[in-house]
Amino acid sequence: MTKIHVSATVNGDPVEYLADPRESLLDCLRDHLGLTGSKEGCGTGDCGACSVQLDGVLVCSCLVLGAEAQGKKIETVEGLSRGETLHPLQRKFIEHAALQCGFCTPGILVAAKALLEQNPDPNESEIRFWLAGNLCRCTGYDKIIRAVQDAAAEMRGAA
Amino acid sequence: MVEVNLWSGLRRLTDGAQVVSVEGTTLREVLRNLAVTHPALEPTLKSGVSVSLNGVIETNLSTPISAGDEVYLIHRVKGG
Amino acid sequence: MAKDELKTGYRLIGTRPDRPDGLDKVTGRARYGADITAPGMLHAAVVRSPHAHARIIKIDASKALALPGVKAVITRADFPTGLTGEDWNLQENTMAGDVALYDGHAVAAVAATTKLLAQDAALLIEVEYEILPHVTDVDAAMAPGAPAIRPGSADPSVPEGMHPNVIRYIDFGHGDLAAGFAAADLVREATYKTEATHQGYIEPHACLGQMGADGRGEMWVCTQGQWYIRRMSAAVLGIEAANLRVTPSEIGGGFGGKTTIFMEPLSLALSKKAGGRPVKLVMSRSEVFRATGPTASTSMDVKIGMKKDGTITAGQVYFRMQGGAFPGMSPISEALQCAFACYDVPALKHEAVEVLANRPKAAAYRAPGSPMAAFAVESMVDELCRELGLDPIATRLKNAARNGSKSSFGPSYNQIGLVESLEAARAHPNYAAPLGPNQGRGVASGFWMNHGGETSVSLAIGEDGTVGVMVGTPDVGGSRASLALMTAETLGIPYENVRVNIVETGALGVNEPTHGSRATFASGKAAVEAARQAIGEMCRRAAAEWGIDADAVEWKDGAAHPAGPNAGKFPPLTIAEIGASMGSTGGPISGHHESVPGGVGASFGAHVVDVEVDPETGRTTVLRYLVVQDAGRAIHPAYVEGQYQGGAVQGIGWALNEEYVYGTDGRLQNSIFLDYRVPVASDLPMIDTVIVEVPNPGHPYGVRGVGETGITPPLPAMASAIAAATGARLRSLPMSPPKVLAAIRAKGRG
Amino acid sequence: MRYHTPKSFDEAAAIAAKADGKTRFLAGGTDVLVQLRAGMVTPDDLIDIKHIAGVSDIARTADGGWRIGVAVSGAELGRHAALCADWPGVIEGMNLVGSTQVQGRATLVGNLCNGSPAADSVPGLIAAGATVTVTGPKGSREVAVEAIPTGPGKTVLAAGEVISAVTLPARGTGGGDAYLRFIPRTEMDIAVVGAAVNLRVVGGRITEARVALGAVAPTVILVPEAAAAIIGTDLNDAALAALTAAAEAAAKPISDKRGTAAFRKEVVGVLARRAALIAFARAKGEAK
Repeated sequence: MTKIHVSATVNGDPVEYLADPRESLLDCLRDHLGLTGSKEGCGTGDCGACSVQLDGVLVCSCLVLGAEAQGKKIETVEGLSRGETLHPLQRKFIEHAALQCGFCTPGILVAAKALLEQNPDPNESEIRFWLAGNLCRCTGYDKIIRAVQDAAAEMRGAA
Repeated sequence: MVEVNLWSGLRRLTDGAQVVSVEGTTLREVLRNLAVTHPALEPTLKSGVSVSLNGVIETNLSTPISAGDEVYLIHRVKGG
Repeated sequence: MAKDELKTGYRLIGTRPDRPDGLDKVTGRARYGADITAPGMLHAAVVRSPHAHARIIKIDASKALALPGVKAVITRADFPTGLTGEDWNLQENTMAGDVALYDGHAVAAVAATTKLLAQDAALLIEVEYEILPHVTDVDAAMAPGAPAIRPGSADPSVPEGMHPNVIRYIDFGHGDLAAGFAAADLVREATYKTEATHQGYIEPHACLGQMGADGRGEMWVCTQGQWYIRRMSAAVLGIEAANLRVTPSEIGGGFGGKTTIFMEPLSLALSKKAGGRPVKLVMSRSEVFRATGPTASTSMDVKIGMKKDGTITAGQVYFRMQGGAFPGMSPISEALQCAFACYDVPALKHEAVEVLANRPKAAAYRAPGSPMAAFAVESMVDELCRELGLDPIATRLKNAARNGSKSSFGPSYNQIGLVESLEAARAHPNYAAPLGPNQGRGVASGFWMNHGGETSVSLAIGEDGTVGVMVGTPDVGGSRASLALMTAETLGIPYENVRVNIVETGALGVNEPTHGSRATFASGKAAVEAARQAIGEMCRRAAAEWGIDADAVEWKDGAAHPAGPNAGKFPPLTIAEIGASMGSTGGPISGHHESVPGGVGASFGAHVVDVEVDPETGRTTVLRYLVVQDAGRAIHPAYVEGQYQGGAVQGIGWALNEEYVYGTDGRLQNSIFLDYRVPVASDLPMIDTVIVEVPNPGHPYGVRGVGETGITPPLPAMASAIAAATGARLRSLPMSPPKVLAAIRAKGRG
Repeated sequence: MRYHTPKSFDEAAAIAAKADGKTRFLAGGTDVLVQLRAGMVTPDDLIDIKHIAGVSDIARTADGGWRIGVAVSGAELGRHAALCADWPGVIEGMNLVGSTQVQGRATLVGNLCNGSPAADSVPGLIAAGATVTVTGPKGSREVAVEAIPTGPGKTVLAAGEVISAVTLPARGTGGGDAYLRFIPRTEMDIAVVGAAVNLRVVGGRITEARVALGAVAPTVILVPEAAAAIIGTDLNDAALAALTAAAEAAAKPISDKRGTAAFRKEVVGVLARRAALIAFARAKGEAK
């Protein structure tokens, strides 16, 4: 099978990879670029553990072909922090114990970041519905919602 | 003599007895003597049982035991 | 440990510091099962039976092997023969022999240079089957005429005349049952059913195995217990345990489902056949649902007698549970032990049978057996309370198991916190919140016995006085934090100065997995003992330095001090000073403790839930949810709350929508998260928690395990809340909208 | 599998017409990739139509309707205030498809061409009287949405044909539409039942209506009897009861893992009634 040469930007860095046309963007991130922060929990777009932003849009990277990323900007969990400085969401997730096993955490952080970019002051219901595509089996979501609310409040204060 | 309560699965190995009296001053002795008086129990005892001594799971075989202590052999249950 | 030592004035215990692995887990750096790679790595794929029950006539891998890049194909023929007992069952489940026993049963596996190539090759492996009759429902499996799945596998406990699929029977009880029921004002009996559910951890099983022709191997794997993986894999492959080194990755959830092997030995067998190249094997979600270990499904008869004042006079249960096509996997003992554990009842009879069916080999799932038992018994208690007009919490308090009372399964209870939990639930504002139309409140209590288990922990003092702790229990929900807190508390040093490492099988004695709510209890108890041992040695070093008796040295606030004025006047020697000089004072200082800790503290809890049911569609919305549970002592309260909340939500999912759906062809129909409906964020309210602390005298800091009990009460509490909201009692889980609507309609007609 | 990125619909249709194996068009990919992953469908030719000019546009038509490009995602539709004001029922149907992540990719046409009787965006489109432009080797034609699906997973599209745009009619005055679906959870499920109602109110009475039902037949169905039950009424209790009965009567559901036939039949009437009330309120300007 002929592979496709793809040039894209991941977390601000130019990257290139050869994608089998059947490979998902998630496969390419994990297997070709070594970015294993995005997780595969289902492969069917039902769990959100592979969430990334594609040209700013929140998507499941398991539902995007690697080949489709040509020329696109991709942001993953690995791009959330700036050097040693964590994103407020990352700090608040640790502070609020909003993770147990941590496997869903990268996807939830990316999804929550996308939410706060378009709605800096979401209420509980808005957060819950936005994150409905991110399954967490450990926490019962309670502490995740609180962490997102707290991070949003801090980011509003900082802005 | 120490009265040892058995869980139901062991009863068919003790001719139906649910409580058996055994000599012994430590948990180790009691379990050893149990295997002697009821040889059919030996494989089960060897493969591991939990012992409840006066309501507390006891794992130290040297723990002293005397008549009047409540001793239960219970199925070893682990969990998720 | 004397009770008065269970003080509350701790420096660190009960605080909520950041977890040590938090940074790795929020940055994507933490390495889970599928994140591990090795040079020269191959990828594997598994061929699975599409039939629920079928004889394997022929497997032809020639087309697969002809593909360039395909390095090895294995079938059962590549495994050693002659295994017995559970080892044989494990091997049989890893790879089918003559007969595929369930939809998803592995029949062959292939390793190739890429993931896609392995998948392509798997499709080219041709398997010829002779389809056999199958049965998947527990009641159907023991009915006359049901196909016998493994004739002759029943143990002698099974009464004569039962179907050969019934393979184990247990019973126990006490008191005069007939007199008990005769003394009741109201006796009710009913049958309850629960469908199989899955742990639903978000991380699929993944491993990377490497094994050479010499039978020496290594494995990196997501698991709750690396020694279990080692022992079971070695048994299945016929190699020596010591020749297999198993390193646990970070684990993306387990809940009991990662305490055993499913496909792990396949990676080793493929690696060996492929000349020792490492082989990575990652399950798809569909494989996880079809071929790992869901719960048993159950059918349960319950009969309870109650007086008008709420006194329970007698109880009787008969549970039927199927845990797949393999013996020993239905938690019938556990279910019976839990059934009436919350009650002090004068007469009880428990019976249960284990039944085989053409389903995957069940595994543990959070308090295995307890949620089903609670669904049956707690629902019936609620039915009686409702009929007699009694308050459900007052009734539970009236009959509650207490310190010293004889448990329903025999031994007396030591220090337990059921009464305290029920009282806290009753006092909580949620229990008095006003309810609107179509809304209802449900209450249930729950129990898990908890577990100690084989435990080995080492601890070493660093040259700067910081401390490394080696433990064998993978961190599924913050146990690194709780273990670091207890170690630092004991040593009198800052939390940040302790690093807890989860180590591989070569680094410690055998440890049981993180299961049975044991990590913080058992590894914690051992870590404290190891720290005390190191303190003893540090005191001896200080004594030698000062030229006094070791007995005259005491340890406090992270330093050795002369124990009182008679010991002499010396400035304290801090752990950092002792660490810095230990090379010249006798060598490295460490502590080690290994045991099978006794003194396990039983766990009780009480839940209160309010729901609203749409009377036109049968859809249930959870309005508020309260979890009250005795933690003994909450070491890191945030992660204790997390266990309560997570357990409750898994229970809510089990109650409302989660179920294994089999077609008439015996195939699992809902093997993806789209159709296996775990709760999503928008399904839930905040989960309120109350941590009750009745310290466990069997642990130096009073800990009792908190991981499991929380999944137990939601099943009956939700059923009782729905009954309160609609007047319709559902005795079959899940209470999905079609069933709720049908029950509402049936009530209208009846 | 070959991956193509044609620059025009004619080119896309030509690739598809020439292909001799399995062909799939890729827009949002939220169904195609799932099928690929599950090994259900591995196309020989995958034709990504997102590189075609105009596929991401939402434009007013000359008569005041809307022309929607085939790669416009659900999220983009939901952000388009004027479109949402005209056709809230259509958009809420589309926005119920999948998660936030899926909304970032999934499209109306993808949802339609997947051929599922449970597709959430289709009842709203049918009730609205939407059409699609079908482009093939012989040129383009306009087809009513209800004529596209022919059975579960099947459409009327011939080999080499591709849908190149969706057109919604002009809303006009006094119009309102609504879509409701039933799922056991609050999100992430496939509809067990769906119902869309589109109507026009003049002087307090319904003058026009279309009712479409999902997941109660092999395809989404347009139910003229249900519409007739409310046309000419002020949606009083009798009209609602007639609507409910007509919807139930039209439903020919099956029992499957997602719900029983009896449940679907009963709930489709409930949803039709509830959707009609919302559409009616919207038509009168009493609800958004």
